[in-house]
Amino acid sequence: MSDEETEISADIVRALEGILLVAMEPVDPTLLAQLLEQPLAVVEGLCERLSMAYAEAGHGFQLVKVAGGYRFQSHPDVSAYVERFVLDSQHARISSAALETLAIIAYKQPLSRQQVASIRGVDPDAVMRTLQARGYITEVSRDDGPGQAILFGTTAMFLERLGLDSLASLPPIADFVPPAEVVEALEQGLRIVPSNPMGASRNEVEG
Amino acid sequence: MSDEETEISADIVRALEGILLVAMEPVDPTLLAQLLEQPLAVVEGLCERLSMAYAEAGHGFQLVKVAGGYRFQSHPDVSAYVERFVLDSQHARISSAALETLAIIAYKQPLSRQQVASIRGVDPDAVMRTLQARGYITEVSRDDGPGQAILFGTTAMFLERLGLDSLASLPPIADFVPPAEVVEALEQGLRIVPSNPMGASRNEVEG
Amino acid sequence: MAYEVNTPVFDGPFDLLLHLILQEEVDIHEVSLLRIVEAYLVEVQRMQTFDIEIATEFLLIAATLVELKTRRLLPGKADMDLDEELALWEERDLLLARLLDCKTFKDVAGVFSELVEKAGLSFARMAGPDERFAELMPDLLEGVTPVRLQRAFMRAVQPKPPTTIDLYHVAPIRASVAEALMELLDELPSLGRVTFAQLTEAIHDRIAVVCRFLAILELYKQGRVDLEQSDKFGDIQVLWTGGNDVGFEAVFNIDDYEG
Repeated sequence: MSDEETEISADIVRALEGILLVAMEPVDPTLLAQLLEQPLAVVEGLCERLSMAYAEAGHGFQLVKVAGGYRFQSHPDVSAYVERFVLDSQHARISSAALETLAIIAYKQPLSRQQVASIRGVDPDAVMRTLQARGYITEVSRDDGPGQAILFGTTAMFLERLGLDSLASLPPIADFVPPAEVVEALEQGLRIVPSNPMGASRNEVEG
Repeated sequence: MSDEETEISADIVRALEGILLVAMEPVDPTLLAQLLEQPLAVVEGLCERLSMAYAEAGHGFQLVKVAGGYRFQSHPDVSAYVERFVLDSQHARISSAALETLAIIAYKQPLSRQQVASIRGVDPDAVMRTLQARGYITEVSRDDGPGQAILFGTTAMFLERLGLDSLASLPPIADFVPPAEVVEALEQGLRIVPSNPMGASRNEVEG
Repeated sequence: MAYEVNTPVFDGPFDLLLHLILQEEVDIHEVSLLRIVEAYLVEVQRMQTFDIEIATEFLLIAATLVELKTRRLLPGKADMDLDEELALWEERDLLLARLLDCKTFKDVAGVFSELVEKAGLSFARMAGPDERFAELMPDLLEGVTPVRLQRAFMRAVQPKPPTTIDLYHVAPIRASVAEALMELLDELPSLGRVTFAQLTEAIHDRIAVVCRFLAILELYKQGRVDLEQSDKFGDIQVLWTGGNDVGFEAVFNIDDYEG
């Protein structure tokens, strides 16, 4: 491998680490290849090498391939400590903001973060990450539009925890007509363009 | 250092890495010390050493202390790639009006809406609602006075957004006191009597 | 001639005043109050919606400026009431202090902006524990029934109450520039020549007086009145020149100023 190749590769490895670290769910190597502008085989090779390097260095985390994608997770060796931590950080109740966000996603899925934001009027980012981390919502698809926004929906765990067979068993809201601005927000949200006018208007509200 | 000590320490470091990896928000070193059954100073030292080790190894992630706790985050160097990946969860822009309001609250907290209004010269209601909805400010107490006005302060999320460990890491307000020439310019602009003959003669022309 | 201010929308009267004094390096002494008022009106016209709060604050400051300006035109003779004089100095100091405070926090905001930008280059890991620890994770949905979820949805799509304009820090507004303008359009044609003192003799509220003053300036800008001030401290003579075609155009123009 020439020096230049090594250098390019080092940057790509760093980018790979950065992406995998912030990912909420296992990342498909095809998407990684696309983001890093590298052949799929190269990216897969890098992931394997990274995974081995972490193991050799004896880190408390590992990079594993699960459900067709790569993700960081804690090393099985330190599970006892992680369990203690998880048990310690219990917060018993769901906030009303989180419940409202979950309700919007349950009834209107699939929908993007932008659409949730436009209905709730505030940035739902933190709340949605929590809901996702708890396994109540998940990324279900990507919007066809140029922005390719991630679309979210509820999970099987969500149904289970609410004691529902399917989404069809949710109490109906059909007889409830949402206000015009909500309908409009949803419709606008579906037409996702790079410079999203909704995003702009949210900024203005803030100003 | 004996072999045994080194070994214990290595396990603790792995446990530390495992816990920090699964954490959803910055972890208070006190909690880490408790979970790892180590003195606080040892844990803090380990965190600092880990942080430096990651930087030296040139990883695409880093361990930082923010809002009073330690957390993993992607390295700024790879932001271009990570931004592509998290395309629709980009941090919403903070308007300059919101930043000014945050600046006032950060340095003068706790304070009421009225106090913010009197400094900004405009009603900060809408801006403060947005800041509150975003989780950057919160109601911290009530004024003792007859009105019992709600007093606001900044939150941990505010510190995270600015990448600060604590309010103490804010630059001292004394650094921002307008320099003498600005004060002079303003005094000149608002002076009541003509300060010099030149001014007086221009006065006549104008009158 | 209107004083052109080529900057982004101003956040408030302090913003504009700071800009006028510092950025544009304009001495209040040189630029007439009329120009400052015009600069402000230009900004107001650029606003999509009129903000009564900003306008009110501006009026209060405009009133102080009027007094400063008037006092400055007096060539050093202390024929002013001592109390008035002291009050004026006090107001000036207060205005200066507020401007300095405002400037300080504007500079802090600049640093905050840099910090936010720098911190924004990193993204936090928030994935949480994987499914191996799912059993240990607290069930946030405990006690949440489908009906509660339905209610939460209703709450979420409920139209938000409009932001109320809280007038806690100003006196109740009994006047607006638009109203004052309407009144003047009604009164002036029949009066012909009148002094500003006469136009405001029945008004005891300083804000209302300033509203009338701004309305007169607006009419002057529209070419509907002539203004004369024979001696430096004298009363302003207002002369109606607008004919009898009072109505749509003038009123239409000021629509933007209404709350």
